[in-house]
Amino acid sequence: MVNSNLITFLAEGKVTYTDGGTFAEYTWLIVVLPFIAALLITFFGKYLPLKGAEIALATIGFIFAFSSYLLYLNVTEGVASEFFINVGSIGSFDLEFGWVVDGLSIMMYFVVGTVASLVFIYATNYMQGEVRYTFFFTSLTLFAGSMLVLVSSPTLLQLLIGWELVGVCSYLLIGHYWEKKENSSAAMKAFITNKIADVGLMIGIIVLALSTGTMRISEILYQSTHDYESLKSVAYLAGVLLFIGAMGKSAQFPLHVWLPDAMAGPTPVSALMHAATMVTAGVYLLARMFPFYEGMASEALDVVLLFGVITLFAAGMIAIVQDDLKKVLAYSTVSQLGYMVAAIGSGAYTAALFHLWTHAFFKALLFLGAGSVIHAVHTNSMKEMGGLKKEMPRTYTTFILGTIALTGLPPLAGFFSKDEILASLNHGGYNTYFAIAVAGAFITAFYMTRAVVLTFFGEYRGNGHPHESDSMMTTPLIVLAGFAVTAGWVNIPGIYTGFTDWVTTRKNPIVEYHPESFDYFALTSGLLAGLAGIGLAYYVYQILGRPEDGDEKIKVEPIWNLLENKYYLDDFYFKYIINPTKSTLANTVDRFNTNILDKAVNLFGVAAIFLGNIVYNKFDQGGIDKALNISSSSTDALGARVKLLQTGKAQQYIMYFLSGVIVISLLILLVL
Amino acid sequence: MEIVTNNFEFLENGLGITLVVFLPLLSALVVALLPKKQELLIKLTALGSSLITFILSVIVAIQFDYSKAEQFQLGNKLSWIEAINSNYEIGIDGISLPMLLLSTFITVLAIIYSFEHLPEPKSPKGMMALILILETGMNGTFVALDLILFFVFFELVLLPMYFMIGIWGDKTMRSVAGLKNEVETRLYASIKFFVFTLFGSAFMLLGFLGLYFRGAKTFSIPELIELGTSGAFTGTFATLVFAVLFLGFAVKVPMWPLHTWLPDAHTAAPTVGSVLLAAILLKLGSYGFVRIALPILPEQAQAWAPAIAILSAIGIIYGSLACLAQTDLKRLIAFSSVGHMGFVMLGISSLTSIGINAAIIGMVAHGVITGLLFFLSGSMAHTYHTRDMGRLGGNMKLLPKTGGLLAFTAMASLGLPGLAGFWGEFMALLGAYNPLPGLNITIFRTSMVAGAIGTVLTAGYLLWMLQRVNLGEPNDEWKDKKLHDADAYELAAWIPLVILTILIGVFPKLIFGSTNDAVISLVTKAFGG
Amino acid sequence: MSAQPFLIAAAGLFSIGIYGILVRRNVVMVLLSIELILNAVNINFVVFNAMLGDALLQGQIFTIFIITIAAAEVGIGLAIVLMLFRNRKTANIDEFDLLKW
Amino acid sequence: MEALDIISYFLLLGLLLVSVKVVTTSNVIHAAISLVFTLAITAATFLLLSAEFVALVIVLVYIGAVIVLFLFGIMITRAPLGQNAELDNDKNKSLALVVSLSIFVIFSYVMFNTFDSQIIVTTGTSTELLGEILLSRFVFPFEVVSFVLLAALIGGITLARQDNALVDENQI
Repeated sequence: MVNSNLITFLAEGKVTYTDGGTFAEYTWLIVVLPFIAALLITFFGKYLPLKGAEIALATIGFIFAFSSYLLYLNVTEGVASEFFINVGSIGSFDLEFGWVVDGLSIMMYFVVGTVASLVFIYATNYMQGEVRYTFFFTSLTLFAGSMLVLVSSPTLLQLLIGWELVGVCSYLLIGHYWEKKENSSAAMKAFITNKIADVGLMIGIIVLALSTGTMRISEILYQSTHDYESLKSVAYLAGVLLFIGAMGKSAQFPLHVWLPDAMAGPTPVSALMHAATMVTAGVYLLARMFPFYEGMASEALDVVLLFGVITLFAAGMIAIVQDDLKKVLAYSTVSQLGYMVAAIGSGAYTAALFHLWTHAFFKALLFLGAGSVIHAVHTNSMKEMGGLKKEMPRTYTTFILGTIALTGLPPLAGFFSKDEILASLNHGGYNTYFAIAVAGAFITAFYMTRAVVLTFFGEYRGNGHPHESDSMMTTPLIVLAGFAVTAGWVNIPGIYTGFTDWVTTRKNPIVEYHPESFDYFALTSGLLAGLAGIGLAYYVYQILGRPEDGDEKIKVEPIWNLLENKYYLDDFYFKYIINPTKSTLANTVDRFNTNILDKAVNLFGVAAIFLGNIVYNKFDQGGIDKALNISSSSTDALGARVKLLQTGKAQQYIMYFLSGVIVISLLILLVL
Repeated sequence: MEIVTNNFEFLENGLGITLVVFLPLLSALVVALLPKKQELLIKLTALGSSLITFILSVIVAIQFDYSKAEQFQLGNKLSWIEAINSNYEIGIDGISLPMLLLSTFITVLAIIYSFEHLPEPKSPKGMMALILILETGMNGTFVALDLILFFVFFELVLLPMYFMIGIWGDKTMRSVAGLKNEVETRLYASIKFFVFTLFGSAFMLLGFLGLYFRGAKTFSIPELIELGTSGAFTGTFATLVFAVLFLGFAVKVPMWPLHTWLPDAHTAAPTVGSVLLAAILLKLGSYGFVRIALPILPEQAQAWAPAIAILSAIGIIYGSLACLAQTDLKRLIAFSSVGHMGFVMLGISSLTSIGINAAIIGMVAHGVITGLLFFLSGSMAHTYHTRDMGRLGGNMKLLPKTGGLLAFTAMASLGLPGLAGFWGEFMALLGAYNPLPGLNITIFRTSMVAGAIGTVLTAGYLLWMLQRVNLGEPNDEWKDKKLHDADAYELAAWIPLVILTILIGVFPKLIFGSTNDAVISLVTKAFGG
Repeated sequence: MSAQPFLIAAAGLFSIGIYGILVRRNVVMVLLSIELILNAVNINFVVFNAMLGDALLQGQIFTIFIITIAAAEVGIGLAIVLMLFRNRKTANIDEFDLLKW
Repeated sequence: MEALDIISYFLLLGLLLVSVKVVTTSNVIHAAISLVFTLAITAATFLLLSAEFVALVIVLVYIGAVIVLFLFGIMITRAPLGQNAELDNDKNKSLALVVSLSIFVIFSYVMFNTFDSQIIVTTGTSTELLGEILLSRFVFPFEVVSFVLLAALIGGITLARQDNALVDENQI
C-alpha cells in the first residue's frame, strides 16, 4: 500500500483576498529572515569581523527596504491580502499561521524596519566592547522578528505566539547584564507582568475563537460587523480580556510597572522596545481588533478609554519626579501609550495609530539621544549631568527636536498626532477625559523640559569630560530627528490626510471620527498646555535653579512621596501578591505536601507496617509461625548437623549415595 | 513527486510492532549475556538495538495510513491465554503512534547519554539492560490492545525503574515526615514509587476483571470499546470500575493528590531514570485514560469529568506553588511535572476533541521538554555535586552550553508559543472553556482560569529557577573547581530534543496530523460528538 | 549349570569393590576396587549372554567394550592421581575435600 | 550336580576370597597381586561360560597391561610398600561393611529371585562369530571406542606430563 499521508503533512498557503499584486506574497520573508539570521549569528557570529552585527544589519536593512516598498505600494495602490498556512487541525478547528499585508501591518512593518535599522546601527557602536555582544544582536534580531510575527499575524494564534515571543526577547534583552541581580529581576518582572496580562489575552482569544469557530482575525471581524449572535453574547468579556492583554504589553496602569524597570537593559533595547516593538503591540492589537470593538464591544471601549486616561496622567506625574533620564523617558512612554489607548477607547482609530507612528520616531530619537548622553557621562542620573549643550551639540540638537515633537509644538510630528487625539476626545464629548488629556500635555511638556534643562543646560555636575558620540551613533539620531520633524505631515487635517487611507481597514470598514479640519479648541488647549508646561519647567529649573539632592524648589510632600514611590504600586504588588504567593502560599503548599500528603502516605506505610507487626507478632508469629518456626528451627538444627556431612570427601559422598540406593531399593522391594 | 513504494510490507500484520516491542527485550538478554568487561560492546549493542527499534518505529509510522488514523492498524491478534480469552492483540492508531515514537526516540537518547554518564556504581551492563527492558514495557503499553497484555506491559516498567532508582539513585540520607529514623533517599523513593504505583494498578486489574466478567468475556480493547460505546456498562458497576481505573491511571499520571511519589522518585533517580520516568512513564497513565477509561466507560467519564477537571486545576496551581518553595533543582522540575500533567488531564477531562488532542500533544511535549530538563538538571547535579539552588548560580558563566540549553528548555517548559509546550497548555485551556455539552460549564471555566493563572505561576517559578541557577555571578565555591561543560555524548542526547521541541512548536501538525482523526472518532463514538 | 551362583558371586564381587572404595585411603587402591566392580559387571554380562544364548553375542561384545573403557579409565585415572600427587604431595583420598564448596 | 557345577563353585568361591584380599590387605603390592588373581579367576570363569575370547582379552589387557599400570601408579605415588596400617580408613570400616553387605544382600536377593534359568553351555569356539559380529554389526561402536582410547591416551599424557610452564612452582 502506497502511503502518501506523510506528504500531505506539507500544507499549502491560501490567498484569500488580495489587491496588492504578487509582491505581498513574499512578505513571509521579512518574518522568517530574522529567525534565520538569529540562528546564523548565534552559531557563526563569533567568527565574523563585526561579531555577527553584520548579519543583523543586513537582515534589518532588508526588512527596511522591503517594508518601504510595501509602504510605497500601499500608498500608491492600497494593499490588503491575507495568506494562511495550515499547521494542524484539532477537532474541527484549524490552526493556521500566515501573514497579513494591509495598511495597518505595513505601517507597523515600516515602523519596525526603520526604527530597528537605526537602532541596530546605533547599537553596533554603543555596545562595542560590552559583554555578549554577539548574543545581544541575536536577541535584538529575534526581538524585531518576533514583533514582525506579531504584526503580520492573520490569526489570533500567531498573534499570541508573536506576543509571547516578544515577551521572551524582552526578557533576554532587559536581562542582558544578568550578572547583577536587579537586572535579571527587572527582566523577570517584565516577563511575569506581561505573562499575567497574557492570561487575559489568552482567555480572550479562547473566548473569541470558540464563539466564532475560527482563529482568523478577518473572519472574527467579519462576524462582529455582521451581528453574529454567538459572538455578541461574549463580546464585552472578550473585549475586556483582550484589553487586559494589551495593558500588559502597552504598559497601561496598573500593569505598567515593568516598563520603567526595563530600563535595566542597554539603551538601544529601550529605544527599540519603547518606540517600535514591544509596547506598541498592545495598541496594535486594539487597532487590529478595532472593528470588533466598534461593532460589538463598544462598552469595552469605555474601559479602554478609562485606563488610557488614567495611564496618561498617572505615568506623566511620576515622570516629573524621576532623576534617571531613561526613567523619565520610560514614564513618558507609558504616558504616551495612555494617549494612544485613550484614542482607541474614544473610537479614534486613526488618531491612535497616527500617534503610534509619530511617537515611534521621536521616542526612538529621545532614547538614542539619552543613550548617547549616558554613553558619554557613564551614568543615568540627571543630577550628574548638565551643561552638555556645549559638549554634545548634535545630540543636544536632535534631543531638543525630539522633545519639541513630544511636547507637541507645531509643526513637529507630535503636534499633529496629539492634536488629533485631543480633537477626538473633544468630539466624543468626553469632557473630563479631555481635560485630563490636556493636563497630560502640560505634564509632558513639564517633565521633558525639566529633563532637557537638567541634562543640557547649566554647568556640568558629573565626573570626567563628556565627548560627543561617534558618528555611528549620531547619524541615526539625525535621521530620526528628520522623521520626528516630518512624520506628522502625512496627516494634516484639511491639507493632506493620506495616513488615514494607509491604515484604513479595507475589509471591515469602520465608522470613526476623523477631523476634516483642525479642531481649534482642542488645538489651542493642547498648545497652551504644552507652552505652559515648558514655561513653568524652564522657570522652575533654569531660572530658580537646579534642584540639588532631594531639594526641589517647589515640592508638595505627600504628592511627591506618592509619586516617588510610584503610587506604592510595586510595594503593593510585592507585599500583597508576589511575596504571599512566593513565600507564604508556596511554602504552605510545600508544607502541606510534605507534612500532610506525604505524611499521610508515609503514615499509611507506617500504619501498614504497624498493622503488619500486630498481625505478624500476635497471629503469625505467635500462632502459625510458631509451628512453622519449630519446623524451621528443627530444620536449622538438622541442617547444622547435615552440614557436617558436607565434608567434600568423595568416599563419604559415595557412602551417602549408596545408602540412598539401599534405602530406595529396600523400599521398592518391601513395599511394592 | 514520486511516492516511494512500500518496501516493508513484511512488517505489516503485527510483525513491525512486535519487533518494536520485543527487540529491546531480546537485546537486553544479549546485553545480559555479554561479559561485564566488554563495556563498549555492551553499549554499542544497546545503542544499536535501540536505534533499530527507533528506525522500525519510524517505518511503522511511514506505513501507517493517516487517512484511517481512527482504526487500529498494522496489528495482529494471536491466541495467547486461551483459558481466559486473552489474546496477543496489538495495533496502533493515531493516538498511540506519537507516543510509540516518543518512547523509542527518548530511549535512544537515554542510551546515548548513558554512554559516559552513569552514577556510581557504573555498571553500564545493568543500566543498559534495564533501559531496554523498560523500553519493551513502554512500547508494549502503547501498542497493547488487550487488557491483560496492557496490564503486563504496564507493570513491566515498574521493575526496571525500581532497580534504577534503587541501585543508581541518590545515596544521601534524608528524614521523612512520619518516620522516626532517617532513610536512604534512593531506598525510600524506590519503595515508595513501587508500592504506590503497584497499589494503583492492583485496583486497575480489578477493574479489568470486572469489565471481563460483565462484558462479553473478552479482554480485547476494541471489542470492549464497541460494547462500552453501545452502553453495555452502566450503573454502580460502571462507577466502581471507573473508580478503580481512575485510581490506577491517576497514580501513574500522577494527579493531585496521588502525586507524592513523583518528587521523591525523581529526586532520587539517576538522570536517565528521571528522564524516562518523566518522558514516558507518566504518559502511561494519561494514555490509559484516553485509550481505556474514556471510550469503554463514556457515561462514567462524563460523570467523573468535572472531578477530574477540578483535580487537574488543583494540580496545576498546587504543582506550581510547590515549585516556588523548592530549593532542590530536580525536585522543582519534578513538581513542575505535576503541573504540566495537570494540563494534560484538564484537556482529557473536557472530553472534547480539542481537549484530548491537546492532552496528547501535551504528553509528547512534556516528554520532550521535561525529559530535556531532567537531562540538564541531572548533568548539572553530577557536575556540581549538588542540586541545591542556593549554592548554584552563574551557571551561564560556568557551563555556558548547559546553561543556554537550560534557559531554552525552561522557556519551552513555561509554554512559550512557537515551542512544543505551548500547544498542550493553550489547547487544553481552549478545550476546557467549552467542554462536552452537558458537563458543568462553571466548573470547567473555573478550572480553565485556574489553569491560565497556573501558566503565570509556571513562568514565575521557571524564571526564578533560571535567575537562581543560571544568572548572576558564580558562587565562590566553584571558583577553583574544574567544571566540565556538556560533552559530545550529552549534546548528542540533547540537541535532538531541542530540535524536536522547535519542530513541534512551529508545526504541530506533526502530532495533530496523526491524532486528530482518531480523537474525533473517539469522541464521536463515545460521547456522540 | 545354574546361573544363580555366578550372579551371586558377581554381586559379592561388586559389594567387595564398593567396600574397597569406601575404606581405602590410597587413590590407587580405590581405582583397584573400581576394577573389581567393573569385573563384577563383566561377569554378569557374560553370564547373561550364556544364559540367553544370544546369537549376536552382545553380552561378550559389551564386555569387550567395558574392558576397553576400563583401560582408558585407568590410564586417565592414574594420570589424575599423578597430577594430584604432584600438587598435594599425597595420594590419600581423605585428604582431598575438593567436592566441598 | 555335574562336574562343571562343582568347578564353578570352586572358582567363584576363590574369586570372592581373592577379591576380599584385594580390599583388605594392608600391603599395596599384595592388593595388586590379588587383583591379578581375581582377574585370572574371572578369565577362568569366562572359559567355563564358553567366552574364551573375552577371557583372553582379560588376561591380555588386564593382567598384562592394566596391572602394570597400577604398579607404576603405586610406585610413582610413593605409596608405602610393605605393611601399612594406614592404608585403610578405619572410621569408615564398619559403615562400609554395612553398606556393602546390604548391597550384597539386596543384589543377591534380586538376582536369586529373578534369574533361575540354566546356562546353556555350548561347545566349540565363538571367537570367529564374535569377530564377524564385532566388525559388521558393531563396527561403529568399535570405532568410537577406539577414539575414546585415543582420547584417553592423549588426555593421560597431557595430565601426567610435567610442564613447568603450566604448573605453579609454589604448588609443587
